[in-house]
Amino acid sequence: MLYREAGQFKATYVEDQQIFPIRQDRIAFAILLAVAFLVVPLVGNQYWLSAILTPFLVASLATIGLNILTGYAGQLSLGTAAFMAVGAFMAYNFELRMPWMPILGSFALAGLCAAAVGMVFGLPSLRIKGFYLAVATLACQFFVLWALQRIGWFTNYSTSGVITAQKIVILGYAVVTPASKYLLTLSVVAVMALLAKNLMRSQTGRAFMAVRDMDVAAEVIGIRMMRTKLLAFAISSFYCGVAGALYAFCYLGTVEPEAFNLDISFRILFMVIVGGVGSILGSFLGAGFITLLPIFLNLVSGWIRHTFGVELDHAMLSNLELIIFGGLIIFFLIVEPLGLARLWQIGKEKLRLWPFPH
Amino acid sequence: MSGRNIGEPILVVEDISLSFGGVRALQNVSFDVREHEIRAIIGPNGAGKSSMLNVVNGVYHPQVGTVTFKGETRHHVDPHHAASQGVARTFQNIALFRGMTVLDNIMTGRNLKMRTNFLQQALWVGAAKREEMAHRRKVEEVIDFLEIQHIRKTPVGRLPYGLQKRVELGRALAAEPELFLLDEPMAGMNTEEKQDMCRFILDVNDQFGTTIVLIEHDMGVVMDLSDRVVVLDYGRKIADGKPDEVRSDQAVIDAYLGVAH
Amino acid sequence: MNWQFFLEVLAGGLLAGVMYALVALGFVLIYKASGVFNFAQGAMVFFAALTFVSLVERGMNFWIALLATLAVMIGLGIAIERAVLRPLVNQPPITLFMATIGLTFVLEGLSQLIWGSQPHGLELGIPDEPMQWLSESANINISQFDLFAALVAGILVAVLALFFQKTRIGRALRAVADDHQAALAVGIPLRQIWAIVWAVAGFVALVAGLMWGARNGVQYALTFIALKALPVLILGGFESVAGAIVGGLIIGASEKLAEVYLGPFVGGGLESWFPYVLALLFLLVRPEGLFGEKHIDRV
Amino acid sequence: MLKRTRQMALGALAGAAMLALASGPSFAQNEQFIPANGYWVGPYAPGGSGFFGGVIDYFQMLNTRDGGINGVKLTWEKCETEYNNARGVECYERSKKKGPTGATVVHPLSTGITYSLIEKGTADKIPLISMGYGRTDAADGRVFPYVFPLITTYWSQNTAKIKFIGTKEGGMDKLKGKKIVNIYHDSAYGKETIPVLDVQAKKYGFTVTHIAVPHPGNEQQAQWLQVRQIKPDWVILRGWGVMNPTALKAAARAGFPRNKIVGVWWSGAEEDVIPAGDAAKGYIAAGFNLPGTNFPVMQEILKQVYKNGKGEMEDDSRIGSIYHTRGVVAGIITAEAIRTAQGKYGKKPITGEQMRWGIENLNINDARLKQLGAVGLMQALKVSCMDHEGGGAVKFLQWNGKKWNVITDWIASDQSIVRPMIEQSAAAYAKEKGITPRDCSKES
Repeated sequence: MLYREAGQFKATYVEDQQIFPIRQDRIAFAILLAVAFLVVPLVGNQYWLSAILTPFLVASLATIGLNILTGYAGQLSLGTAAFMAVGAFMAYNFELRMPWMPILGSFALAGLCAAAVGMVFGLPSLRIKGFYLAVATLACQFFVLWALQRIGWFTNYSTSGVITAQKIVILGYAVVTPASKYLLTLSVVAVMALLAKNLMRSQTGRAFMAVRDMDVAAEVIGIRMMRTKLLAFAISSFYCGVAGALYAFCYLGTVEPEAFNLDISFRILFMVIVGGVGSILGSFLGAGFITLLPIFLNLVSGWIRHTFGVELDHAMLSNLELIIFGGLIIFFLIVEPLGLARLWQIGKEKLRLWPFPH
Repeated sequence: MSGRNIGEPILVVEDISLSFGGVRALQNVSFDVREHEIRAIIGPNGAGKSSMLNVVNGVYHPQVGTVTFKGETRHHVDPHHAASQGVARTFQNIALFRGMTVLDNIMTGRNLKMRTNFLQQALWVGAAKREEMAHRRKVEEVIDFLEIQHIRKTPVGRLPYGLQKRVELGRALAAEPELFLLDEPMAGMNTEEKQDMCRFILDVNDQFGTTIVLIEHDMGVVMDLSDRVVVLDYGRKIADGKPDEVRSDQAVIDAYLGVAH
Repeated sequence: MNWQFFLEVLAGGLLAGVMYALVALGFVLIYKASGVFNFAQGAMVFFAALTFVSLVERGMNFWIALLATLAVMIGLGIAIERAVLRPLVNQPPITLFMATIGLTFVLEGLSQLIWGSQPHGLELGIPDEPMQWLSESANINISQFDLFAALVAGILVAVLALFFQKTRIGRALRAVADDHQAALAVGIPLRQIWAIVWAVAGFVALVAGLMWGARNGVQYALTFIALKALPVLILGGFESVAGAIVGGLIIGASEKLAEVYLGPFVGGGLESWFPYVLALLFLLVRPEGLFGEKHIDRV
Repeated sequence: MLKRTRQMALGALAGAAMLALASGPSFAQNEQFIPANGYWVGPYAPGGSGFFGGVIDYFQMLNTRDGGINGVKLTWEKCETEYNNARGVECYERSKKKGPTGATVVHPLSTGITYSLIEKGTADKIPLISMGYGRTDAADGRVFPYVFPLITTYWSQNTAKIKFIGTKEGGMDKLKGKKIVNIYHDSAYGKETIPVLDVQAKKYGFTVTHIAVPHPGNEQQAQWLQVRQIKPDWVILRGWGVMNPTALKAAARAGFPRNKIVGVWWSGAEEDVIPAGDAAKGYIAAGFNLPGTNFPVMQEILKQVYKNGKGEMEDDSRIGSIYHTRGVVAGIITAEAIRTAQGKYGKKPITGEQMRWGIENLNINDARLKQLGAVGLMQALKVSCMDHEGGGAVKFLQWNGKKWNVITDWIASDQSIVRPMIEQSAAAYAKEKGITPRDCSKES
């Protein structure tokens, strides 16, 4: 009964075009943010902060990036991890070669480098569509990793191609504990998610969706195809690049190019699809689902073992986990092709009517 | 007819020939459209009517011929350029952005009038927000005009056909075009919907003085609405003139009755 | 320049291309008939080869094991149609594509769950060694096995061509490939057709699995050979059997030539991306692929 | 109908999640917890399942026969990393607080995961043992107090390999003018030995050509055609997973003799040669552990563990395989280090920090090897603050189509080459990370 919008009238277009037009949503979101920023760092243990929440946030950011490109602008890409790799290695190089550079500056510049790479590999999208484009983006995936391995400058001539992220210092404060790394990641992700949301609800976002839904019509109403597609690649890659930098600096610490292999690209794509194509909220839901599912399955099998005392064969369990993971993805695609974001929306609509469903 | 004051030719197409592979879609077609007039293009299926519109706003590029719009002559028109010059368009098989709401669809019609860049839009403050709201106001006028207030926030994919046609009209109108190309705006509509659509077209022409080029199959509608008519058959122009002149033209009658060439 | 060596690289590349084409064929079949970009093809190859080799190792006769595996692959095709494709009919292609990635996980888990994750050797009785007379007379090394693989690929394409041209099911398949709606309208049972196509793709996967398994052993990494087939697909077109073969030959030959002649200048290892970039550049010139039809956007 | 299924499925998921998160396994107080973070699925599953199979079999044997180590029972828990860095970090974080004293020591069993854990382990005071993989310069214990690339590093084995080739050629001076090709997996792991090979090439006057094989390495026609053109005297194989059998097959196709190919130990297990069939006959690989079930310790495992049906290896033929005995060696080292630490800190569960001391002061001499029943299975090992490697020698094995035959005695590494490189590299790392190296003379 609490979830009602009755009596909330929009007097201006500004009010009508808020991200959360319903007051209860605004309150809930404010509480969520407060919990994420204030409560979680205090109560969260190290495992949750550094092994679950931080990677989840990083994945969310990359998912937003891919969602901008694939979900909003309709360009299917399998090269996400390559853009993340560019971000990670360039952030390392900016810190290495310009030690005076504030870390956020390095992240932003690294994102810009990723954006530049994204635009180069986005050029074919002007001619190629659909799966042809998707496979073509694999060229980017493999080429970038190869270049990072081959060109010594990127790894500061480390023989093995491994880089170790520098220590993060912000305004004299060293970000070393899991809680502080989590907070840094959360701040970056929250701000960038907000910017993405704004962008997607204004002209740029509409142009992306127009190109996605019907490119000829978009051109006829004056949307420039090349500019729009390249901008989509650039913005998307920027997000992925920053996500990659966070992955290296706030999560793994030490990375080799192989850490950004095709597997990651697919995982991010999964997050987009499962979360909801063309939805910023869905990006978070999808990232949460795909990040947590294997861990969760793993925990369940551990729990079964300890509760029932049955010694299940680990290899069998691991394989079952794979099967269930794949099966659940198919299951979700079947029951809700529009993803978790759509489920969430349906749930809210139900709640609005509750307890009188008809 | 109040403010309507038919003026000089605003659009002149000259000697257009277009073919796909070996198929000739248009052959040496020429005609003009005067400012503020409603010009109809008619002809049997496959006569090249839609291709003609596609040439005018640059979706297709003819092998031969030129398009002159507002005094500027071009052989190769590109769609973006046409749009920025004030050409708007609806499509035979609705070309709306199905994943977007009615409001967003119509807002895209204003894209050429928006000046803020994507960075300002991402920040959603100052100029970007003011601009968005100003255009929203304009779009609401279009929505009011077309009487589709109730479906503002509905994704267009869920709307019935007739309403989708209306939304597409709205998207084109939002661009405040000088030349409006309508490709079978009434196809598949019932009588009532057709009447509404006729009214909208006349109102647009009347209130905003927009020049209109219209493809339509319903001869009644064509005769009622249009000032002059071009008739195409097998990619050639076979007649051009006032509705009643065209109606009595022997070549037109033959074409419609399917007399062999 | 050493022409003998060049010829050897070229021949080796072309024959490697045949091996890629074998995998690409499975993709093409499914894409042609159902418009699904089946990412699970690599996993199907692995599943087929592992099932076969495990049956043989458990003492089953070679030919009976072959038939049994074929039966399993047909069953798999039908099961996939039931459980995955049918509920997803009319969904956008990307959804189906994602479903096949999910399927990849299921198949990988299932194969290892049933047969374990140990690698196996596979002997088809064709020595994978250079032919003596050619080595001695022209100093060119070409493996008998490669020629055998080329022969198998040739037979496979011929059988598929016959199947498509001469059988009733095959003709129905072609009709479906041309136009799903029209095929439905003339009473072709789409669901059965899809099940059959997936079963045929399973058969192709088995052949590819045997060839690749005999070459590198039957192990999990067989699933990775899908990545070798993808550039072949974009070069040859997703819908063309001939494209898969010709694309395979071009990709195989050019990547070997590039690795051998360009590799030393850039530190090597460019095989990982070279075929993709090559296919990409090609697509920029001809977006519809080698044998694809040009589509005109109608508005 | 569909909706209900959906709701039920979601409800079930949520419920199960609650249960799983609420209840963790409980541990008794007198236990020593060692995480088994490895891989049992995927392309590298033979390595992961074999290695941890050996570790766990040895622990199980100690528990059954001796009731653990000095009365402290050994416990473990498997966590699937899928050989994936992110999953490996997650497993590490999940396992590090388990047991009465947390994770005692971690075997990451992946060079990539080792790299990701170096700083975390150091911060958490949990030692890492990267036995035969990982970061070579971590052998400098002054800079890497918590990292132990035990027994032998990639660089050490590489010098031993050149020595082996030297003896085969009839003396190190005969290496002059010889041609060696280094075929490597194009990854951090594969590239690790390039600099040391270059140094040796200069020292001994042979030429070395490095040829990269892109991941995963299931197609090597081009690489072996290059080999054929270079016509080297020897080929060094630095492969992993499917790259190994593919290399052997491709060598056969290029007509390169297999008995002139020398592989690293990650190219030298049964799983690496069996898929190649006859093409693998004569191939030589380095090993720091030997296969077989005749060692007394293996017999003990068979008697105490497998007789009771508690063995880890489901397939009997894998008992005593290379990966399995490598795991047993890792088990021995881990257990001996715990024993060493107990000698200083008391016969109770020790912490990671104490374990670090235990590993650093580990001394498994020949006498102890005999007591352990592991003579011939592994080499004697003495670790110190300066030297976190400890052994450095390898034996060479040749595949005869059925089994690995030992063809040399332990061949020691050439520390005169390796050590300065290690120290230089470690110093660079220390400088980059702002680490002040420990003074080993002050360690006790």
